[in-house]
This record gives sequence, structure tokens and C-alpha cells, in this order.
Amino acid sequence: METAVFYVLATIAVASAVLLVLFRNPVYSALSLVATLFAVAGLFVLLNAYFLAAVQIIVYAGAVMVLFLFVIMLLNLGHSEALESTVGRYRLTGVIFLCALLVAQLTAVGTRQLRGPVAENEALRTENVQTLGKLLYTDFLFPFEVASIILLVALIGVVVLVKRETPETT
Amino acid sequence: MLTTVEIIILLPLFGAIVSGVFGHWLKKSSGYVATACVGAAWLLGLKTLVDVMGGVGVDENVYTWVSAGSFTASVGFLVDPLSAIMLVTVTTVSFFVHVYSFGYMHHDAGFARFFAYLNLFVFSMLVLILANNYLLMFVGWEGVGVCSYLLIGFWYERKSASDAGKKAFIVNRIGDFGFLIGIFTMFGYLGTVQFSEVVAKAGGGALPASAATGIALLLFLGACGKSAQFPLYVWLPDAMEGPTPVSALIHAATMVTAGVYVVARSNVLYTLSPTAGAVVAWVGVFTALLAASIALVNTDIKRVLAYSTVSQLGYMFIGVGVGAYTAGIFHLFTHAFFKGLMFLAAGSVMHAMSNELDMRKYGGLLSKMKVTGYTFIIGTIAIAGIPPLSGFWSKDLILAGAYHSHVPGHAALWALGVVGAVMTSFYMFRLILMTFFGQPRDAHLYDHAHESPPSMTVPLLVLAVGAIFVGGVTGYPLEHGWINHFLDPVLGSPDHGSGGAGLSPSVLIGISVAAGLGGFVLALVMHRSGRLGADSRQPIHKVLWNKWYVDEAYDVSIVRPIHRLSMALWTIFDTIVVDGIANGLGYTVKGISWVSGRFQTGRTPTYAMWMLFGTIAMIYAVTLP
Amino acid sequence: MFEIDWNILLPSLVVAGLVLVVLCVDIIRPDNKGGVSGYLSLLGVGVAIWVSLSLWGRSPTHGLGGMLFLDNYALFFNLIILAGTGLTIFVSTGFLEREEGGRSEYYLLILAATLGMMLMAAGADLIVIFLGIELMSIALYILVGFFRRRTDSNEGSMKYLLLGAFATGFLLYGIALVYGSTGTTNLREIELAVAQGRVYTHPMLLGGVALLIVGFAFKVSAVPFHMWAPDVYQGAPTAITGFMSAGPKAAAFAAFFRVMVASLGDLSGDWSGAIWMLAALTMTVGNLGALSQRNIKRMLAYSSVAHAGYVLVALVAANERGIAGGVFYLLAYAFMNIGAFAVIVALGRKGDENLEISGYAGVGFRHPGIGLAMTLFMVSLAGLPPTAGFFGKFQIFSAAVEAGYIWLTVIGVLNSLVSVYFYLGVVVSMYMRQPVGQAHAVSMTPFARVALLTASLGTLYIGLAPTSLLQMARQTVSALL
Amino acid sequence: MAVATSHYLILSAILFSIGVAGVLTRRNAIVIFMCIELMLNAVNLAFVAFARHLGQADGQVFVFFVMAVAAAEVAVGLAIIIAVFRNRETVDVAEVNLLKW
Repeated sequence: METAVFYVLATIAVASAVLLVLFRNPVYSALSLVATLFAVAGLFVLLNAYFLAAVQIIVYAGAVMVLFLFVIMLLNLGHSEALESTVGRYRLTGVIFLCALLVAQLTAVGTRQLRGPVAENEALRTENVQTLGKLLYTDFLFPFEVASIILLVALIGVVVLVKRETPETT
Repeated sequence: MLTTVEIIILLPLFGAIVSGVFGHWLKKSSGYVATACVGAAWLLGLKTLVDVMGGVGVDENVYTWVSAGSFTASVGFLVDPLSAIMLVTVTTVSFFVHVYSFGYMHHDAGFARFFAYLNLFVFSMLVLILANNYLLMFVGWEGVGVCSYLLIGFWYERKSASDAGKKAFIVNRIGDFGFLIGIFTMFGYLGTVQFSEVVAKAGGGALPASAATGIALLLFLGACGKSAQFPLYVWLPDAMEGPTPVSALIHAATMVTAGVYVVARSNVLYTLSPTAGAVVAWVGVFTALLAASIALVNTDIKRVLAYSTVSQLGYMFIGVGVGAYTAGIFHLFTHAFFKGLMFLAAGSVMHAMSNELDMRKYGGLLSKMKVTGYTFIIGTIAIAGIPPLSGFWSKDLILAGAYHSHVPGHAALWALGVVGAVMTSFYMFRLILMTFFGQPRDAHLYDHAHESPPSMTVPLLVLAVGAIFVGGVTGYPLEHGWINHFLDPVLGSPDHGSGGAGLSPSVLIGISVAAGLGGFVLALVMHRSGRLGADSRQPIHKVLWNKWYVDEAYDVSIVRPIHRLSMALWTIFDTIVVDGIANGLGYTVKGISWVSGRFQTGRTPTYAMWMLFGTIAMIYAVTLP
Repeated sequence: MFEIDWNILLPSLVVAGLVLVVLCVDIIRPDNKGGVSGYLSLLGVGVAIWVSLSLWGRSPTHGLGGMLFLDNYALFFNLIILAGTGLTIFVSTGFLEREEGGRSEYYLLILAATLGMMLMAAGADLIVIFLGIELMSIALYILVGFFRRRTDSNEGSMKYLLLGAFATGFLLYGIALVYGSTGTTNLREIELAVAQGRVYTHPMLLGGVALLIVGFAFKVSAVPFHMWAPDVYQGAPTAITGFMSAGPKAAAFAAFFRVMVASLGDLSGDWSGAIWMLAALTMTVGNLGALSQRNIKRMLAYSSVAHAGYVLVALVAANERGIAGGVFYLLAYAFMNIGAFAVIVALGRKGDENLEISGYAGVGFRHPGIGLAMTLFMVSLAGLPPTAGFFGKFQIFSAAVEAGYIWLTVIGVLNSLVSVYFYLGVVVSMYMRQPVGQAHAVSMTPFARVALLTASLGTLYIGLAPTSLLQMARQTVSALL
Repeated sequence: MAVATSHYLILSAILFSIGVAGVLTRRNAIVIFMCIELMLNAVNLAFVAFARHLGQADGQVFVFFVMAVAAAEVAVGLAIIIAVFRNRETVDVAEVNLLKW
């Protein structure tokens, strides 16, 4: 059962990722990324990462992707086909070849001994949110604070970069 | 309290700062400051020499530049007979060149700048010769390089001048590369760059023979660059684009001898490695002959002197290469006087001839420029090796050293040296005869010719006195003179491999004197027949009074082949091979630079593509065993 | 609950507090145009330097759940980073007013980037290093694009962001693989796991190492991950370019060295060959690229690539002298490079930044002080004796010879000789070319003067009396070896 | 029987490489940015798979941080892209190439 779900989700994830790259229209690309994100969220559930699955859907597929779509609409790029001329055939072949090489390398280094059984961690499955929460506020308290500063900086940065200036300031 | 050595070194630095920073306001007085500083350094240098003769040496660490763990580098100075001789040579010539420059550069807009550079040069040169470790020596080494570059390109408005500066710069980089790697390797093996410790450790057997050879050859590569030896000599003739006092000071008397000094200073390494010594000697003799043969046919007065310098430097390398270090340094010492003299005299001639450099337009100048003419002749006799003038003593010491040495082919080395001496004598007398004798060939120039002001002629006279006497006074009797007693304790006396075998010393002396005179006679004969100065591929003047049959035969059998050979050597080596390599290197590097710039397309996906390439390569490189 | 050792946190806490204070000042006084925030930032940086110095020499500790180190290594890099920040703030005061009207967020972003760098130097866990990199990078993305109406500023920012995020992907994948094979992201535990052979699968660890190298190589702009550097350096506001080439580069090297030597040192047999290639390529491509540049910022960008190559040589050698030399070199580089950029800022004027090297003709005579300072920086960058640059290179190359990497040294020395050509090109332009057109007055704020003077004196001091700093650099090494 | 970790890793590698391919082939800056997000997601998947394999929660915490950082990066990135668009009226990375050589 789990295996079947895995393969279904994996297929959706890969297919929509490919579509993300292939669609000419950035809106479609964004929507296929959303599909991928959902599929990955499903995989998170299979991997007992319930909290992350929720965050993935709420923050990523929700907030972040809406931001993307918002900007696409704002810049009115929704159907500007002319923007994207096709990539040269040689280049495309090269890229596909290189990426295949990359997949081969990554799987070669990554998967040799990872077919065996997984370690069971009961707490992680049954009390996922509690476990993560505890970790975040103890061992990972410091990185947590740093992450907050990163978000603060990003916030200020966005204001710096796009806020329209009032006419009297030069 | 500053010691004498420190004062000597700081004086020119002070002069450089004053005339460099305040030159704008000081105008001509900056020249007085600069000259006074060097003059004081000169007097203190003489005092130092006297001290050293009295047995007072200095090897002091003034300031620990850096000390971290096992590694220490200091700013420290060493005054021993070797550096004392160098010190006197450098300060003497520098002082008189400074005096001379007053007259020579008088109307130049960059007067203060010129003196600032000149003083900076003297400072760097003193650091080079007085340093007690290789690191500080390298500081001076780079310093003189930069000053030389600045001074060659002094008249930067002239493209040829800035090109010449660039060329000198590029070629010297190759030498510096050898020098630096040599220092690193030495440090890697011995853990020190201090002269005294290197001598102790290397002499104590801490250095394997192969390493000694490697380091010695790397240092020699550096020496080749600075001292203009084959194949790195090409920059020196072009360096004549600089003002003439610069040619006299830097490109004849001081900086170009730094390579000889380095080899002599590192004598322990060359003693450990006979191979390296032999390489030095053979490169030296090859350069000596090559440059002399080019000088035979050149008609640009400064270039003839430049090739002559290259050739004489070759002799010095024969000396230090065969282990006759004293002879090499002795020749350096005497050469500084007579070559400095001749450059200054050439400058005086140019001054009189509206900066015309082509000897074919000179002639008959002796009557108009007595001081310049006679001092020039003195210099010529000295360089030709005719006794009792200075050149004879030192050149003979080198040739005797070569003859008696252990170096493979030492007899051939000697014989080639003698051939070179004939050529030297010939091209120098050719220069004299074309410039000062015969009929004026350019009436207009001749009419305007005049003797130079005293600020220029007085240095000529002083250096002429040096060119006459320093050799005999210090070098007599041959091989047992004062200079031998003075320097041999530091440098070691040359070991006479073949002992008393072969030709006796008096025969050797006889042959080398004959060589000098032979060149002179040859030049005179050709002058009489009017063949000097004329481009000998042109039909020879038919109307001349001594149209001897012998002359014709001689012309066909000797002069023309030599001329052709010289031209061929000049074209092949100078302009095609070496020049080509030097320029080609520059262009190639620039070309590669341009091509590599094309990868930088400005497009983000291209950059990402290169990153992906790199990533894949990186994974391969790390994960594959 | 765990105890917090405040000492460990102190240097970063000072800077983090400063970020918040500057933020508050901006909110209270939005019209101060950065003046007050600038002074405050300087003050805070001074305090942070003082704190770092006062913590110097303690026995190394770590804390906050094993997230941060407190050792001489981190503190020394704090000094480099803070010196870079301080000098940049000095340079920026006049620059901002001239170019686009000061805005106080500028200082806040610089301080945030500084905080990120300090975390990179002190991070004891890959997660902290990652967050430090991101904090620094995000602040820099914004700073590069700070002049938002300038197309070059925008463009540089966008390129930097896209490629930086791309590289982050590789870095994260590397961290994931290291985590998967050792079961931890903590640097000390990784070291233990490698030493005790508790590695899950060895190829995966090596794959992770390779990708980590890629991530760091991007941040230090090593070839072929360097291509962003020339474009971004050219596009960024000049003061920021100087800032980027000093602190961020030093911080990236701090993390790079610590991860490679301290945690993965036992695997050096696997990675040193790759770094060897990286170093050789970086030196060569950087210097060759710089050779044909006419824009001084772009030339210095390639030069900074080349300098990354020299420091990578130290990583290849990975012995005591090498690491001390590399650390020392980064300090020297910070001073001479920011100094050079201070000169570039000083010689520009509103609307015309005067960035062509040919535009420097005659500067040496018209502005003797500036000319002299620039000559010092160029000579030092070229590594001519007796300057700071020479000394750093001497350390690094003799360490490489000591470790037996003769050929790498040969390549390095050759490169260093080639580089003299284009550095002296600037000097030649200043002293040996006739200026074209009308001379213009150079106006420097007192702050900019201080910056130039500090950078010059620092460069001189490091070159002429390197002993004490080199001793400090050597004391940092024990944290790694 | 749980799905082997290696399967997740292969999936992760494939997704990552598709993201890389997108970065290399697309010219719209926003789409490139989305592809980078895809790469980060692939890494997250690997982290979670490792976390399960090792029976640790650390990997999941790491993912949490990656998401936070990615969100920050997206915000800044889109702001920069808007700034570029305002100046150039394009977000085509092949056309934004004033700085080169």
C-alpha cells in the first residue's frame, strides 16, 4: 500500500516538475510547481513528517507560491509568449545530458547502502509536532533566533528594493 | 643611535622622499638635496671600506621583520669585504652620475621626479647589496626593478620608451620567478634565508647536491634576468630609451651587476654544485660572444655600449661560474668605472649632437670635445684590456681563472674569452674612430657641437682617473693583488685545477694583451680604409688611397663572414627568437586573457552551466579514489 | 533547559543588538538619512571589536546546544570582518550622500551581513553555518541592488541572487548527504564520526563533501564558480563592492577552512586533489581575467578571484603555517582591498564614477596623498615586498613548499608575477599618463579620509611589522588542527 | 514494508536535477527562481528521508530552517526581479547582460 502511494506521489512530483520546466507560460509553470509541492508534502506524510507536510502546504504551496503568482500577474507576464524564445537544440541536449550525469552521480554516491530497514523512532511518529517543537526551543534555539533575523532582514530588504519613493525625497 | 650602515641606507631614501614629495616646490634645489644625500653616503661608504679593511665587519639584525615559530626574517645588514666593494662601487658611480645629471637633465620638466627616482634606486640598490638575508635582498631586488622600469619609461610620452619599460618589466618577471622559487626552495630545505646560516648549513652538508643544483640554477635564472644574460638579455639594449645617466648608473654600473653579486654571494651553493657553476660559465661566455658580435655591426652609440655591457657581464659570469669569484667581482668593480664613464661620455656626445644617436653621423669630434673625447678614449683602452688600465687586470684575472678551472671545456672557455676580447677591442675602437676621428659626416650637427658644461665633464674626469688606476692599484700583482687578499677570505680563492700545466701565466697575459691590441689594429686598419661606419654591404669607397689587395682578401675572408654572422646572430637571436619569445609571451598571455574573457558572456544561464560543469567534475574528483 | 554561556554569544549578540538599535533609530528618526545610524553602527562595531579582543586567548569552548564555538579562530575572523565593516561604514558616509541620498537601511543591512559572517566564522554546526551564509547573502543581495534605479546595480543583484540561490541548492544537498552518512550536522560530531569510522556510507559522505566544496567555492568565488563575481562587483555600489571583497570572502573562507580541516581533515587525501585543481584554476583564471580589464572595479573583481586562489593554496597545504598564512592573508587583503575601493569612491563624483583605469591618468600628481595610498594598495595586492601582500603570499607559498606542493607553488608564483602587470598598470596610469580633459576637485568627507588613512596604515603595519598579527594568526590554528 | 530510503533519495536526485535543468534552460527569471525552489524541495525530501532512516528528528528541524530561509529568499528575489523589471521592462535573463567580459 505504502509503496503504491509512494510511486503515485513520485510520479506526480516528477511529472509536474518536468512540466514546470517545459511550460512556456509562467503561470502554468507556477501551478505545476504547486502540484509538485503537494506531492512532496504527501511524501513527507509517508516519512512521518506530519508537521513539515502541513508547513509545506500552508507556507510553501500557499503563501510562497501565491507570492510568485502575484508577481507574475503584477508584471503582466501571464501570457507573454515572446519572452521565451526556444533554447538551442544543442544546448538542450547538453543540459539533459549533464543533468542525467548529475542524477547518476548523486544516486551512485547516495543510495548504495540505504536499502536496509529504517530506524524506528516512535516519538517522531506519534508526537511529531511536540518533538520538533521541543527541539526548536532547546537545541535549535539559537538557529531559530537567527532564522528570525533572516526574515527580518528580508522584510526590510523588500521594502528597500520596491517601495515607491515619495516625490519630495530624491 | 643609527649605525653607519643604517645611515648610508637611509640617506638616499630621505633624498628620494624630499625630492619626490616636495619636488614640486623645491624645483631645482631638489637636485642638490638628492646629490648631497648620495654624496654623504659615498663618503660613509668609503669610510666603511676602510673599516672593513681594518677588519671591522658588520652582521647585524636591525629589526625583526617577522618571527613566527621556526621562521624568522629580519631587516639586517651584512658588511663584509664583498658588500664593502659593492658599496663603494655603487655609491661612487651613483654620486658622479647625480652630479652629471645636473647638467644633463637641466632643462627637463621632470627634474625633481628624475632625482627622486634616482635616489630611490640608490636606496633599493643599497638594500640589495647590504642585506644579510635573501628575503631582504629580494626587497631591494624588486625595488631596483621597479625603479629601472620607472626610469626607462621616464620619457613616457615616447611610445618606444614606455614599450622598452614594458619589455624590461616582462623579461625581468621571468628572472624574478626563478629567484622567488629559489628562495622558497632554499627555505624549504634549510629553514632559513640568512646568508650566514645558509653558508653554515649548506656548507655543513644539510643540502643534497641535487637541491643545491636546483636552487643555484633558479637563482641564476633570476641573475640572468637582472644581469641581462642569454636569453633574457633583450631588455637591456631597449632600456637605452631611458635618459643617459640612467643607462650609465643602472644599466651599466650597478643594477645589472646584481646578478653577478647574487651568484658570488651564494658561492657556497655553486661550490656545492659544479654543474650549476659550469652552466653559469658557459651561459656567460655564450652571452659575451653573442652580444659582442652584435656590437660589431651596430651603429647606435648607446646600443653598442649596451651590447658591450651585456658582453662584459658575460665575462663576469664566466668568472663567478668557474669559481674565480674574486675575479668576477673585480671585473664588476673596474667595469663600473669605465663603462659608467663611457656612457656618460656618450651622453655628453649626444648632448652636443642634438641627441643624435647614429654614429654614422658623427666624426671628427675630438677637436671640439676634448675632455669628452679623451676620457672616452681612456675608457676604451680600459675595456679593451690594454695594460696598465683597469680593464686589463680584471679581465685577465677572469681569463686566467677560466683557463685553470675545473669546468668542463675550460680551455675552450678561455679561448672563446680571448676571441671575445678581440671583438670587444674592435667594436670599441670602431666607436671611438667613428665618433672622434676622421671627417665630420654631418656638417650641420658638427657645427653646433660644443663641449658640455663642467657639471658633466668633471664626473667624466673623475671616472677616467678611476678607469686608469683602480685596476692596477688594487689588482697588482696579478692574482696576488690587494683585491685578492681582500676578497679571497670571503669568496674563497679559485682552485687551480690544472695547476701549472698548459700555458704559463706570462703567455696567457701576452695572448690577452695581444687580443686587445689586435682588435685595435683591426679597427684602425678598417678605419683607414674607410670601411668603418659605412654599411659594408654597400660598395666600398673605391677612391681611397690604400686600396690594397690584401685588404680585399681580408675583406672577403674575414670581415664579410663575420659581418654576416653578426647580422645573422642579431636577426635570429635578438629580433626573432628572444625578442619574439618575450613579446610573444606578452601577446599570448593577453590573448588568452581576451579569450577567457569571452566565457564571461553576461548571461546567467551560461554561468550556471559552468557551475554545473564544475559540480560534476568536483563530485568525480572527490568520490573517485 | 540548558545553560547559556553568554561569553560565547557575546560578539554576535552585540552586533545583533546593534541591528535592532539601528532599526529602532530608523523608525524613530526616518529622516536622518543614515547619519545617526552610521555613527551608531561605528560605535557598535568598535564595541564588538573590543569584546572580541577581550575574549582573546581563552581556552576554546562551544555552547548553545553545540551550535557556536568560542575560540581564537572565530575571534580573529571577527576582527577581520569587523574591521572590514568599520572601514566600509567610514567609506560609505560621503558615498551615500553623493550617490543616491543616504538611507538608513543601508547600515542595518551591512550590520546584518556582518552578523551572518560572524556566525559563519563561529558556527559549530552546519545549520548555523548555513544560516550565517544565508543571512549574509540575503543582506548582500539587497545591498548590491541598493541603487535600485541603476540598471547595473539591479542586474548585478539579480545575477547574484539567482546564482547564489542555485549554489545554495548544491550546498544544502551536500549538507544533506553529510547528515545522511554521519547522522549529524555538528562539526565536532562529524569529526568524531569520521575518525571512528562511524560513517554510514563512505561514497555518500564524499559526495556530500564535494557538494559542500561547491557551495563554499561559490561563496569564495573559486573558478569555475566565480563567474558571478566580476558582474556583481561591477554592478554593486562601489562601497559595497569593497565590503563584499573583504568580509564575506574572509567569512566564507573561515567556514570553508573550519569544515574542511577541522571536521573533514581525516579525508584530506580525498579532497586535497580537488582543491589543488580549484586553487590552480582560480589563480590562473582570475589573473588572466584581470589582465585585459579596463574598468577598475571589474579588474579588482578578477583580482579578488585570483586572491581566493592564493588562499586556497593554503587550504591545500593544510598545515600550521599554511592555515596561519591564509588567515593572515585574509586580514591583509581586507585592509588593502577596502583601501583600494576607498580610493575609487574618492575619485568618483556624482553622476560619473570615473571607473575606467585610463581615467586615473595624472592622479598621482594632482592628488599626491590619494596617489600614494593607491600605489601602496596596488603594490601590496601585487605582492611586491615589503608589503602586507608579499608577506601573506610568502607564508602561504612557503607552507605549500613545506607540504610538498612544489608545482602549485610554481603556478602561484607565476600568477603572482603576471598580476604585477595589471596592478602596476593602475600606478602607471596615475603617474605616467597625461590626464585627458579637465581636472576635477576631489571632495572627501573626514570619515572617508579616516578610512583611507586607516587602510593605508593598516596595510603598512601588516607589511612592516607582521609579527604580532602573525602570532595571533598562529594561535588560531589550534582550533582546527 | 516501508519504502526504502534509497528510493526517496533517487526521487530527490531526479527532482533536484530537473530543477537544475530548468535553471539552465529557462530565460524567465521568475521561472528560474521556481526551479531553484524545486531544487530546495528535493533537498528537503532527502533530509526527511534521512531523518526517518536514522530515526532522528534533527533532519526535520533542518528542513524547517530551509523553508524559512527559502521564504526569505523568495521575498527578496521577487523584489529584485520587480526592480529589474521596472528599469528594463523585461525579466529575461538572456537580455539582462549589460555586465560582461
